[in-house]
Amino acid sequence: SATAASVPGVSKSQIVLGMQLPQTGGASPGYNKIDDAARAYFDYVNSKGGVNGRNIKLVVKDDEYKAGRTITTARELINNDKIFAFFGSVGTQTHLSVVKDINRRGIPDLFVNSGYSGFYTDPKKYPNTFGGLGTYTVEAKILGKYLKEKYPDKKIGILWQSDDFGRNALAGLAASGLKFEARKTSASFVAGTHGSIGLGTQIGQLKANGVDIVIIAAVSSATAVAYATAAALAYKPTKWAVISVGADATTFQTILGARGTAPATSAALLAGTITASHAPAAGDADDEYIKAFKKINDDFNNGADKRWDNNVLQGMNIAYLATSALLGVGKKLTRPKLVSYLKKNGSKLSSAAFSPIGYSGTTHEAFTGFWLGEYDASLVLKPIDGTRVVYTTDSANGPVTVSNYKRPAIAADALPRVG
Amino acid sequence: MNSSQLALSNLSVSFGGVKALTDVSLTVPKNSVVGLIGPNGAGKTTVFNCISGLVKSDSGSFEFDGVKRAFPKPHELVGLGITRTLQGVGLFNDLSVLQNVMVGADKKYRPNFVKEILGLSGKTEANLVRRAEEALAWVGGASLIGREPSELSYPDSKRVALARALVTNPTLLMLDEPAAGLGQDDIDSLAVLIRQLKKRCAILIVEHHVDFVREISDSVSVLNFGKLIASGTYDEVKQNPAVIEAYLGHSDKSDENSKLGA
Amino acid sequence: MSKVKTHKVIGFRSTRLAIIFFVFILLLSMKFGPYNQFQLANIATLLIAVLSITLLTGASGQISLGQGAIMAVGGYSAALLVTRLEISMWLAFVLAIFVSALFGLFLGLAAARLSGPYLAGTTLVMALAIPSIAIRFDSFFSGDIGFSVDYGYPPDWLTNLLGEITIEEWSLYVALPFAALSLFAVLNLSNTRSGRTWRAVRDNEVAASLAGINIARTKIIVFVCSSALAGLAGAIYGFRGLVAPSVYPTDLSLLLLTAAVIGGLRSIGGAIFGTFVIVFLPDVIERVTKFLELPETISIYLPALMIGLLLLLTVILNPRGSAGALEHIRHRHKH
Amino acid sequence: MNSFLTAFFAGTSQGAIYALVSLGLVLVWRGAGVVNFAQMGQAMFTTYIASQLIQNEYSYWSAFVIALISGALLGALVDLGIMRPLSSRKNSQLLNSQSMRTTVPVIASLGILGVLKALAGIFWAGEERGFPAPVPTTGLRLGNSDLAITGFDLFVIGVVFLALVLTTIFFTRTGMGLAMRASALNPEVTRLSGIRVGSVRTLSWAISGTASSLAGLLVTPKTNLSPNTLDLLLIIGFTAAVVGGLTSLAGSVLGGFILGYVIAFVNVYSAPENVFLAILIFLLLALFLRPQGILGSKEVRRV
Amino acid sequence: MLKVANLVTEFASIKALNDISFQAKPGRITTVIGANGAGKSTLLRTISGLERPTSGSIKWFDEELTDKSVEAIVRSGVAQVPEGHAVISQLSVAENIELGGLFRKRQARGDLEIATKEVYELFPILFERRREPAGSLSGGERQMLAISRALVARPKLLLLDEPSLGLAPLISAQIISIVDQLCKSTGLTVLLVEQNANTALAVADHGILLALGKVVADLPAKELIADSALRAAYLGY
Ligand SMILES: Nc1ncnc2c1ncn2[C@@H]1O[C@H](COP(=O)(O)OP(=O)(O)OP(=O)(O)O)[C@@H](O)[C@H]1O
Ligand SMILES: Nc1ncnc2c1ncn2[C@@H]1O[C@H](COP(=O)(O)OP(=O)(O)OP(=O)(O)O)[C@@H](O)[C@H]1O
Ligand SMILES: [Mg+2]
Ligand SMILES: [Mg+2]
Repeated sequence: SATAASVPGVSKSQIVLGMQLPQTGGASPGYNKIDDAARAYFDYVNSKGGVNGRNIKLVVKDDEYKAGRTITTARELINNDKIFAFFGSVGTQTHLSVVKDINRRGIPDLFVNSGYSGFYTDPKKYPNTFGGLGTYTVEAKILGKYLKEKYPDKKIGILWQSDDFGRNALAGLAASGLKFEARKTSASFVAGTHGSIGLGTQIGQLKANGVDIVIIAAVSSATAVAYATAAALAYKPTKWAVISVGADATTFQTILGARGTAPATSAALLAGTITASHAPAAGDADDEYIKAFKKINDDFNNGADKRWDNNVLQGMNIAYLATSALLGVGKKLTRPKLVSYLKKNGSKLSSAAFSPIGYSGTTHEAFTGFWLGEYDASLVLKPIDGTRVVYTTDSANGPVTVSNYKRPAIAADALPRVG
Repeated sequence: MNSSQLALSNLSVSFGGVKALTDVSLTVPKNSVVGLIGPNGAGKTTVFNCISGLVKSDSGSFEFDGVKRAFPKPHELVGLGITRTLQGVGLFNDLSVLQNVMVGADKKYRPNFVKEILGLSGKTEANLVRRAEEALAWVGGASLIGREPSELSYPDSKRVALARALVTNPTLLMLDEPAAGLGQDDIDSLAVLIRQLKKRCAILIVEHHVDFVREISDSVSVLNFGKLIASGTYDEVKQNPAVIEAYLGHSDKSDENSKLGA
Repeated sequence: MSKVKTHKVIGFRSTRLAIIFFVFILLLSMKFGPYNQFQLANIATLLIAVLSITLLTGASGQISLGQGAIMAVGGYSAALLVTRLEISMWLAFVLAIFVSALFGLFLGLAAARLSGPYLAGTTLVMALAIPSIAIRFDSFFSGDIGFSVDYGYPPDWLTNLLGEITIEEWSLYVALPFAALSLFAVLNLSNTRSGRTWRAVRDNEVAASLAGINIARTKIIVFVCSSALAGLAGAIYGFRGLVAPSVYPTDLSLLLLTAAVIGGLRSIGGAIFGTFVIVFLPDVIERVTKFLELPETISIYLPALMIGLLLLLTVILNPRGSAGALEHIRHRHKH
Repeated sequence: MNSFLTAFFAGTSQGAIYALVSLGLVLVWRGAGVVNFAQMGQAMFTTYIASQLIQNEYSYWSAFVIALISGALLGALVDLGIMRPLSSRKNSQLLNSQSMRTTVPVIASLGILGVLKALAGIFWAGEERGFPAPVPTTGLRLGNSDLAITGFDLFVIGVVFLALVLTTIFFTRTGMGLAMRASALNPEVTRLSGIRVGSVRTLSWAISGTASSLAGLLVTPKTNLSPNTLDLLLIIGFTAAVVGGLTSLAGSVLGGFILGYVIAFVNVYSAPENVFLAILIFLLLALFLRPQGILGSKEVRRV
Repeated sequence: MLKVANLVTEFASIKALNDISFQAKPGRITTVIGANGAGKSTLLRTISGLERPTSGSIKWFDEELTDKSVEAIVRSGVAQVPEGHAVISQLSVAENIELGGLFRKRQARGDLEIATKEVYELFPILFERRREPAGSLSGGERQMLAISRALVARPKLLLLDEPSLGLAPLISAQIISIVDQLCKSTGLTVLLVEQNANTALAVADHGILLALGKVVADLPAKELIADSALRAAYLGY
C-alpha cells in the first residue's frame, strides 16, 4: 500500500531496526553481546508471528567505538539498510557524533545504551532520542545517598575513569553530598589505561589516605584489575561500592579466573560489594523475567558468546521494550507516530526493570529508579538487608525517594502486552 | 691582498683524542688551482669539511674574498659562492639528471613560495631549466638531460655532480678526489675542464692521483698527520724530503707512469 | 626540450588535473545513492589528509604516525571558532589551516632534529597525547563530549540552483572543493622547486645541504605544509558531526598511512587510489561476507584483516604502491 | 606509606614491564635493523596461545614453554614471509634512500600488527581476559609493613636484568652477536664476510620473537589480554627505547624504568589526565637534549 | 685455478658481461683492466656471487661456484674487497676485522689471532683506531680496513676491486707489493681490478682487457703493457 511504501524500513512484512556498537576493538568486550541478545529476542518475537504481522530485522554495524566510524555506519544504516529506527546504540562518545543528525532527520532513536544524561534531559534538543539505561547521575545519586547515610563516620573515596561516565558519576555523587578531595580520596585514571599504566598508584593513594569505602566508577575489566591491585597492595577497604557499569560479576570472574584466581577466591573478593541495578540481578534465577529471557537466550541466541550476563539481559530487555513500543503504535507504523507514542505512553511501558520508564515532556531518561544490592558468596546480587527497595530520582538536583512502582508480571509467552 | 679567494689560518680540529688538524693555514688565490695532497688520514677531507661547515673547528679563522667571517654553515656555502663535490658521487637518485642540476640552481634563483603553490612559478622554473642545461653542456653532459642517475656510468654521474656544483656560478670550487675511479680518458678531459674553469673561479682540489695534481695545480699544499709540511708548486714540493718520506715514496714510479700516459 | 614547455604550464597542468578529479567525483556522485555519495565526501576529506602524508613521508621521507593528531588540531580550532566565536564554518576551515600550520611549525622545530624511528616514535606519542589535551583541559575543550558541529544546511542559492540537496550531497559539496584545491596545491608544490628540494633532502642530506639547502628549514616547511593540509582535513572531518578525541584516535593516523602506502607513498594518483581503497574496502568486504554468508565472528574482523594484508602485500610486492606498479608497467612499455 | 613511596613502588613495578617491552624492541632494532611495531601483536598472539592451552588444562609452565616456542616461530615467520622479501634485491633498488629503508619496514610491521589483531579476534573473539602469573601476585611483607611490591614484580625485575645481561653479552661478546649486528647494519659486507645473513636475520627475529613472547607472558598478568590492551604498552615501551637510546640495550632498560617513574609520579603528584602529555613533553625534552637517547651512540657518518 | 667460461650477466636490459671466458692461474695475480663501465666490477661481483649470472660457469679448481650463495663462496676460500670503501661504519674497526674471520672462528681461532696481528702490522693506523667506529676513518683508512677484513679470512682466491681507490700512492704501491708477496709465499690467487693499469700489470702474471662486457685481450701482463695500440684503443692512453 502507498503508506507502507513511504515509511523507510517498514514494509508489509518487516520492520528494520539499526544498531551500532563496538563489535571489535578495545571497547568491545562485554558490549558486543548486546546485539546478539536483542536479536535473539526479536527472532523469538518473529517466531511468534512478529509485531502486527511484521518481522523485526536488526541490522548491526560495528563502529569499533570510534566516533569517526559511527558517522559513516549511521549513514549506511539510514541510506542503504533503510532502517526505520535506530535501536540500542552503544556508547556515549560514538552516539554523540550522530545524535544531532539522527534527530534532524526525524528518525526515532530508541533505547540508547548510554547513561549520559545529556542525551535525554533536553527533549527539545533531541526529540527522537530515548534512553535505554538509567543515567549515571541518577544511579550515583542513589548510591551516594545510601553510603553517606549508612556509613556516616567512614572515609569514603572513589576510583573513577576520567571520561563522561566517570564525570557523570562524580556529579551524581556530589549531588548526594559526597565530595572527594583530589589526591586524597579521589583517584582517577584515563579510561582504557588500567592495563598498561596500571592502577597501582591510584589504589596506593587511596590506601595511603586510609580510605575505608571505595566507590568504583569504571568499566568491569578495570574493576577486576582494581580489586587485584588492592589485593597485591594488601589493601582491604571495609566496603567496595561499584557503579553498575563496572559491576558485571561474569566479566569480573572471567578475568580473574583466567589470571589463575580460583572462582571461589574471586567470588570471595567480590562478595559484599555494593552495586545498584534497575533490572533484576542477572544471577537471580528465580526472577520470572530472567527465567523467560534465559530460555529465549538458550533457544535463539546465535552470537559468538551467549553466556548469560548483565549485557545479555540488557539486550533482551530493550528488545522487549522495543517490541512493546512497536505493538503499541499499531498497524499503521510511522516514525512520528512511534516518537509521539513513546512520549505519551513510554512511562506506561513495562519491562524486566523494577523501575518505571521516565519518558515525559521534560526528559527521555529510561530507568529513573535503582535498587541497591550486595553480591553474595555465589555472586548473585541480593537486595541489601533482604528486601528490595527501589529508589528514584532525577538527573538534576531532585530528591531521592522510594519508588512505589510495581513491576507487572511477564506474560506466559514472554511477549509484551500493551493497552 | 684582495687576490686571495679563500684564506684559512691556524686551523685546528680534533675528534676526541685524534688531532686531525693542527695549525693549518692555506690560501687559495683567485683564479688558481690549489692541490691539497698528503697520505691517508692526513686531514685533507677534514679541511674540506671545515670550510663547508660539516665539521666544527677548534680554532682558526676564515677569510673569503677578503672578508673575515665565521666558518659558514653547509647551506650557506652556495650563497657565499662556494660549492663542493663529495667524495664518491652524491647524486639524488630520485631526481632526474636535469632536476639534480636544478637543485643546485634553486638556491640562487629562488622562486616565491606562494607563487609556487598557485602554480605560477613556471617562468622561474623555465629559467632554472635553462641554467641547468647550460651547466650540463659546460661539463659535456648535454646528452644526459633526460636520464636518471641510476642509469649513468660512473664518469657521467661525476659529470652531473660537477654540473650541479657549477650551476651556481661559484667563486670557489672544492673538488674531493674528482679523479678517483675515472679512466685515463676521463681524467684527461677533466683536466681540460678544470683549466677552463680556472678562468671563472678558484679551485681547491684533494686528489691522490699525483700526475693529475701536477698537471692542473698552480700550487700544492701537503698535509701529514694534520700538519702542513710543505707548499709550493708541485715540482718544488716533489723534491721536499719530508714529502717524499711521507707521501710520494722514494721510487718515483708515478713519474714514469705519467710518461707512459702522456 | 619538451621538458621546458611542461614547466611553463605547471599551473595549467595541475588545474587540469584538479578539475578532472572534481568532475570525476561529481559525475560518480550522480551515479551513486546517498550512502555512496557520503563515502565520496569521506574520500574527498580523507584525501586531503592522505596528501599530507604523501608530502611528508613520500616527498620528504619523514614518517609521521600522528597525522590524526594534527587533524584533531584542525578540527578543534574550527569547532572552537564556530561554537565560541560563532564565525562561519567556511572561515573557520580556512583559519584551521593556519592554526594547524602554526602547530606544524612547532612540531617541525622539534622534529627537524629527528629522523627514522625516532620521528616515528615521537609522532606516535603525539597521536596519543594531543587528543588527551582535550580531556585534560575539559572546561575549554569540553572533554570527551567534544563539540557537536556539522555542515549545517546548504545555502539557498545552491538549492535554488540545484533543487533539493540531501545531507549527503551537501557533505560532498563542502569537502570536494577543498580536496580539489589541496590537490592543485600539492601538485604545484611537488612539481616545482619545493618538491625537488624535499626529495633531494630525502635522498641525501649532506649533498642537499652542500647544494645550498637548509635541511632543518626544509623539514620544518614540509611539516608546516603537511600540517596545514592535515588540519584542513581534520576540520572537515570533524564537521561531519563531532569534534572529540574519539573522532581522532591513533588508528586514524595509521589508517591514513595505510592509504598512502597502498596507493604509493610518492604518488599523488596513488594517494587518491589509496583513499578510495580504505573508504570502500569495508563496504566491498561487507558485500562479500554477506554473499558468502560468513559467520559474524569472522566477518567483523575481516575489514581489519584485509587492510592489514593489503598493506603487507603492497610493501612486499611493490613498496612503491599501486601507483609504483603502474609506473613500472609504463616503463616496461617504453623499453 | 606516603605518596612518594606509592609512586616509587608503582613506578618500579610498571617500569620493569616497560623495560621488558623496550628491551624487545631494541633487540630487533639491533638484530635486524627494524623497529617492530608488531612486537606487542606477536606477544598478544602467543599469549593467547598460552591462555588457550591453560584453558585446555595444560600446566602453566608447559603453556609458557610452548608460547615461547611459538614466539620464536612467529618471529621467524615474520622474517621469512615479510621482512626478507621486503629487503630483496628488487625492492632494495626501489627503496634507494636511507629514509625509505627505515620507513618501509615500519609500515610493514604496522600491517603485521593489524593482521595479528584481526586473527586474534577471529580465533579468540577478542574478549578481555586475565592471564596467570608464574609467581604470587600478592604484596610482600617486610616485618610488619606491607610493601607495595609483589613477588611477581621482583620476578619481572629479575627477568629484565637477566635478559639485559644475557643479551648484552650475546651482542658484544659472541661472534653470533657480532654477525647479527653486522647483518642488520650492512647485509652486503656481512655476506662478503662469509656470514649467512639470511639465517642470521631469521635467527634474530626468532630470538626477538621469543623475547616478545616472554614480554607478553609477563605483562598480561597485570594488563589483561585482549587484541588491543597491549597497544598502549607498545607506545610506552617504544618511548622508553627512544629515550634510552635505540642502539643501547642498557639504555632501553633504563628508559623503561624512567618512564615507569615519570608516569607514576605524574599520576601521584599531578593527575592521570596529564600522563600522555607528560610522556610527550618528556620525550621531546629527552630528544632535544640527547637526540640519540640517553645511552645511545651517535652515528658517525662521514663524507 | 679459476675458470670462467661463457659468463653472461645482465641488468634489466643491458648485458654487463657478455660471454666472458678466461682462466686465472693459481698463486698468481691476474689483472683485469678496462674503461669505466667495461664490466670489471660486475665480473668480480658475479664470481663472488653478489650478482647472478644468466649463463656460463665459474669454477674454482673442481668446485662449481656458479649457483652458490655468496656466503658459501666466501666459505670456500674466496674473498672480495668490493669497490668503494666497504666497511660497516657503525661497528668498530676491530669488529670489522673480526667479522672477516668470523666464519673461521671454530676451526682456526689461533690463526685468526695471528692474521689479525698481521693486518694491524700492515696498517698500524688501524690498530691505533681499533676501538673507534669505522665510520670515523678517512677514506683511505676505510679502504685499508676493507682490505684487512678480506685478508683475515685467509682466502685462497682474492678479488680486489680497485684497491688503490682513494689510497695515497705510497700505500697503494705497498698494498700491491704485499699482495704480490702473499701470492708468492702462500699460493694466494688474485684477481685484481685496476683503473690505472701500469702498477697493477707490473706485478701481474696475466692481464685481461675488458671492453663493453667482452674480453678483448687476454695476454701475459708484459705483452699487455707493451701493446700501446691496444691500450690506446680501449683505455685512451
Ligand atoms: N668524525 C671523526 N671522528 C673521529 N676521527 C675522525 C673523524 N673524522 C676524521 N677523523 C680522523 O681524522 C683524520 C683525518 O681524516 P681525513 O678524512 O681528513 O683524512 P684525509 O686526509 O681525507 O684522508 P684520505 O686521503 O684517506 O681520505 C683521520 O685519522 C680520521 O680517522
Ligand atoms: N646494479 C646494476 N644495475 C644496472 N646496471 C648496472 C648495475 N651494475 C652495473 N651496471 C652496468 O653494468 C655495466 C658494467 O658495470 P661495472 O660496474 O661492472 O663496470 P666497471 O668496469 O667496474 O666500471 P668502473 O671502472 O666505473 O668501476 C655498466 O654499464 C653499468 O652501468
Ligand atoms: Mg679524504
Ligand atoms: Mg668497477
